[in-house]
Amino acid sequence: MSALQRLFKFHGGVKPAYNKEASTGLPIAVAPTPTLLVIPLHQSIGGMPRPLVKAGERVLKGQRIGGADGNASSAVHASTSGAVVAVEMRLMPHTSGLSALCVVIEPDGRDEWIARQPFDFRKASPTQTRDYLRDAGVVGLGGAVFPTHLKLNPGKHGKLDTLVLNGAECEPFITCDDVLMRERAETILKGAIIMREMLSARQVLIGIEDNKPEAIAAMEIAAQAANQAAGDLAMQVVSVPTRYPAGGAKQLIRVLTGIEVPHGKRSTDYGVQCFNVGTAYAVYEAIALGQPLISRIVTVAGNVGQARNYEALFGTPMRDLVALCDPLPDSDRVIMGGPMMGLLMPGDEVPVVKATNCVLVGSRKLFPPPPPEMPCIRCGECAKACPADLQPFEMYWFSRAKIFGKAQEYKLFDCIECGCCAYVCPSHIPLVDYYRFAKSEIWAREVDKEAADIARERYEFRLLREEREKQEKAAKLAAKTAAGREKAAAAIAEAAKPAATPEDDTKKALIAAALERAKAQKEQVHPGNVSNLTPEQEAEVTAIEARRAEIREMAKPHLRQDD
Amino acid sequence: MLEAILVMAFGALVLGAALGYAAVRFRVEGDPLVEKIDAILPQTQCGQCGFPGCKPYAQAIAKGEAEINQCPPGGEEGIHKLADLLGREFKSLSAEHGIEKPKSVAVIDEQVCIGCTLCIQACPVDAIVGAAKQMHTVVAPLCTGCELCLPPCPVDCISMQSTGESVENWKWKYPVVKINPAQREST
Amino acid sequence: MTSYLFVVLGAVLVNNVVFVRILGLCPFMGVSKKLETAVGMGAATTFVLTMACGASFVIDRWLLIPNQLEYLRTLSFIVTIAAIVQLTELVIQKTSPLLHQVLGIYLPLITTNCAVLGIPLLNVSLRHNFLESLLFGFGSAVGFTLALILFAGIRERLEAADVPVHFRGTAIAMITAGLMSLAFMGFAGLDKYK
Amino acid sequence: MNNSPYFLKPASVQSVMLRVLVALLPGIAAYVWFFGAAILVQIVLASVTALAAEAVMLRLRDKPVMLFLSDGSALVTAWLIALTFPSIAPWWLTVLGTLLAIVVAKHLYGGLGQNPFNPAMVAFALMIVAYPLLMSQWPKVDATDFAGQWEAIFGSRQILDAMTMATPLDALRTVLRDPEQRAMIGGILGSKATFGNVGGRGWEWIATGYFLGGLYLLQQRIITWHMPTAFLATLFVVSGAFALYEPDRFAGPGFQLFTGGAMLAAFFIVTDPVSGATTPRGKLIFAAGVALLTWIIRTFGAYPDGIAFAVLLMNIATPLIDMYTQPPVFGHKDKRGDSP
Repeated sequence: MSALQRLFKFHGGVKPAYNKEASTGLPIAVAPTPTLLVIPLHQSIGGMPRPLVKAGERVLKGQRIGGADGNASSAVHASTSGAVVAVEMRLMPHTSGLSALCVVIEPDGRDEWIARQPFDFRKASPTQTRDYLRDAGVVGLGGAVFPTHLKLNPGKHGKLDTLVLNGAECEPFITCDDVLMRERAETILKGAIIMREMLSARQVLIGIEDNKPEAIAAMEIAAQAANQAAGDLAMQVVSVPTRYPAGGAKQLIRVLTGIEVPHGKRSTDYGVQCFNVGTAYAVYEAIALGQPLISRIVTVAGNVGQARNYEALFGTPMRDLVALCDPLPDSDRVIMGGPMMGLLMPGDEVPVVKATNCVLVGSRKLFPPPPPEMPCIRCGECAKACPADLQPFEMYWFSRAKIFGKAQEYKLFDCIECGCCAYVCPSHIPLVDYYRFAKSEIWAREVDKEAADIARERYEFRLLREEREKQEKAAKLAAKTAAGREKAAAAIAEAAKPAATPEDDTKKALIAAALERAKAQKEQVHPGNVSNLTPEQEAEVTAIEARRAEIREMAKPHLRQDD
Repeated sequence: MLEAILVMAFGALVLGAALGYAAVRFRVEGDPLVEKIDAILPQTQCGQCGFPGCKPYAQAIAKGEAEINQCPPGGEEGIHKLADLLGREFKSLSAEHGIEKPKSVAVIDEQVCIGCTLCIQACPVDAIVGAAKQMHTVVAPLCTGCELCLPPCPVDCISMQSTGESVENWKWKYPVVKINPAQREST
Repeated sequence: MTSYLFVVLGAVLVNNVVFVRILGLCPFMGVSKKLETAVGMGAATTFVLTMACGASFVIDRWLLIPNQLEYLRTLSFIVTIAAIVQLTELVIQKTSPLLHQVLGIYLPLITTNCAVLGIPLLNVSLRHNFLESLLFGFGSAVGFTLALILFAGIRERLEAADVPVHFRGTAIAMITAGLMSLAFMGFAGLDKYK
Repeated sequence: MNNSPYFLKPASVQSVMLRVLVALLPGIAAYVWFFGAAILVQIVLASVTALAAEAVMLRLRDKPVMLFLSDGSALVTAWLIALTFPSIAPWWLTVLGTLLAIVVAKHLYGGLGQNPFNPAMVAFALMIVAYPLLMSQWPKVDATDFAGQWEAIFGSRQILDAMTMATPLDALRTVLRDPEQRAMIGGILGSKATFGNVGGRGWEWIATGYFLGGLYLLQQRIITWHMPTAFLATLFVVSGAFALYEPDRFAGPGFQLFTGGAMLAAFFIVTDPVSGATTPRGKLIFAAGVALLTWIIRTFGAYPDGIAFAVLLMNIATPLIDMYTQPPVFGHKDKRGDSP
């Protein structure tokens, strides 16, 4: 089946030591529930979900604890039943070492599910299905955690040619997709069938690197069964050459279909969409079983005695997973992800999240500190290795000098940060660090620019308003003086002519009424938000008012001085 | 001699006529450059440059009446951009106009505020809300950090607080070249 | 025909106005920080210089020489060039205000650009005919533009180089210009090949 | 602690530079065989000067001296200078050239990787412009008397006439410049005493040595095929075409490729990644440009070998070549890519 498929090549790539065997020897194990789960609310690309629970509440397994903030966001769920201890800032699994809002749950050990209801997506509209997946918290599990419901949209043509399932998993050490495919191939394909229907895709290509023969075999058997059941040949397992980063979505699409999806463009516009095999699995669980995404397979590897894949609940501290694998005594760091793109964790207490495909334990021996950075000699090794056909040394040249415009001209934002360039660099330059730096600086500038545009608009509006107010004031003043003159004239006329005409009377009455109204209005000005106050608040308000009066007294001499 | 004068006079006449015609024919209205300069300025409207806002400063630069290094909020980078746009030499920030500070927003101590509205009048971008004798508050996302509200406040209840780092706005740092002593010795 | 080609090529490469004749250095150093401005300045100079060569030839041959007024040559050339520069400035201001702003002071400076005065004077001393004068002016201006663009390319890259503090900016630009001049010396002798 | 990637391919600038030096050895061996050991003296002179200048400059610029000194780049520059200068040039000429190369052409621009001009070629061009006579006193082939050569380098220059002779390129140029002798060019080129079989006796073997070293560099993937191929092919085609057109006036491709510094240039000089073009198409254009200019200057110009000037001229154009030959980025390769 796979022999029929014509394969394409992507430029560049590297072949680092794969180190995958260590963690594929044992089947997937279920990691024990920890004593405390710390579940960050922001686990996917897009808006930060709103917390839906408060400290002290009891939650059930699978209960939504974070609601999606708008459509470009994804919900978060309790991984087990228990009591919410706190909703507070906790250290995030992020290189910055910063904290963000997390729901801390103390499991009660009963692991009690919410009522699970399969979702009949065939009866629901596509939008309803997508909303359901959003609220089930299904996101891409390859590491980028892009909300899946946003990608399950066939786009403007209403149908797709190819649905790509990504089982290439090219990063060294990581085997979570490999073992998932070996052990749960059938379920993955059931998820793929749902995705295929939602996307009206003609065929499903399952790309697997040829260093995973067991996974290929398992997936082929399952694909044959699925094809037989459906009576077509839509599912094809394709073995792709092992070369990092063959598992990059764009690179895999290129290898399987020859299509290059440019940066910033939707792949559906090119008739193709790509999902990780783990995501297909999660889609099946959400739709067919009614289980939101609360756990994932995590590879624990690196400087450990027994590397293995665990099915871990989100919120489990990485430290607990590492402890299951006999970490060697010289371990000095925890990395989330693989050695090429993984993020250095600020500590081992950070929780497993949806993006955690691997917990990699490092040591000075395993990942020695890089030799000192030497000057770039423009040898072009990085350009040869770049899978995005970039000129990394030019991007580095200008990023280093902080000439960001030029770096962007060399298509900095097409860089996928795969690390190939830094891996091959004979000068040991941390190239990717320079790109990350340049990218975040450019983003920050864009944010600043937007803020500046808003500020300019508001400033110009204020000038306009001041101008208008000045004019209005002038007009009012003119009207007032005119009215005053009239009044004076009227008074003179009155004095001269005691018998007032009825017209004058009405006029006078009108003016009096207006004055009365104005007076009443003036008296009516009082604080707007003081109704419905609790007694304590009222007391506070009086206290503040008293203090203000005091300050006003104190301020008076200063004000006078200022005058 | 007379010939020489005649020739030169003739030449001057012809050329003068041509130039005069061209001056009428190719007259330019407005100045698109101001917009370009204004787009670089940070729009804090703080007036530290000595002009009553970013636009007037932009106009002054375009006319050549102001230096490009008078904008502290724009910082060194802003000066570089202006120098690039105008083809002028880079100058470091002029000290008399202020120093570059980290971005901050004004925060009103609501316990102390007496509701005098003076800050509201001072704010160039209407980022302070409140009414007379009401507590005022700063709409933080709109605040440009211009500090113009600080001096008018009679009770000094406004302070500038730097906007902290969060996971959303965290930036990757510039890679630092570290050469530790061990490596220095071993090579 | 070949001799006209030699006039142009000689003016562009062998006797490059900047690198070999060392003329027009002020705009060469001043307007070569960015590629776009270099192209703009080159185009403006090419126009001015070609026009100036044509006009000065006409003035010299039909106004000055018949009246034995050769001693007014420099003066009348300067006046002509000034007028052409003014004209160019007005046109650029209308058609490309940004280029006008960027060229800034250098545009009027074309007037006093020694290249622009030097080339018409060289035309006279080399006894070029009208077509040769035009081609010589054009070739020199193309050589000037070439120098400006090449120099701008290097300077854009140098901007990001870790040049020692004392040599940043104009200092390293002068050294670079010197080395470029050295490279152009390789063309020496080409125009004398028979 | 560093960020990803956490492990690197074992490669270093030092090993690249060392392999370049190794690749120069066959050429140097042939040099010694035919022209005596003077070249070794020059290599030592240039190396010592280069290392000293590099160390001083690194110290002045406050960089880690030992670390950067050990990258080997100064040695490569020094060896190239020694190999392009006449082997019996006075010692101060080599020292001065090397100093200028390291200090002016390299460190004033920020050191390794930042120099827009090839330092060795800057040295050669500066010296040949300043001391044209000294720079064209080449040793006689097979005159390998080391004592005499030592004397020429460090002592009096009296005995020089006996030991020097014009290089094949020089001889050719003298002939070409004289319209009367030009008719006899075929015969002159055929004289085996001066011109050997292909590119000049001795010279052709040195060129072969460089060629072998170049193949080693290709095999080691230190250089790509683009530059040498484009350089040699262009030189071959241009000289071949003119030699066919007027064989009495223009030397053929065999001579052009195997004489002077052509082979050294093809594999070691134009391939300098720092000052040369870096994109695949840019490399082709760059090397072809150097070859074309070399041929023009050799044939019509005032200097015997035009390689240094040709390289510098193309160095000037390098930023623009690179800018306009950027390979298309992933997803931007065709019209469809940009507008689906």
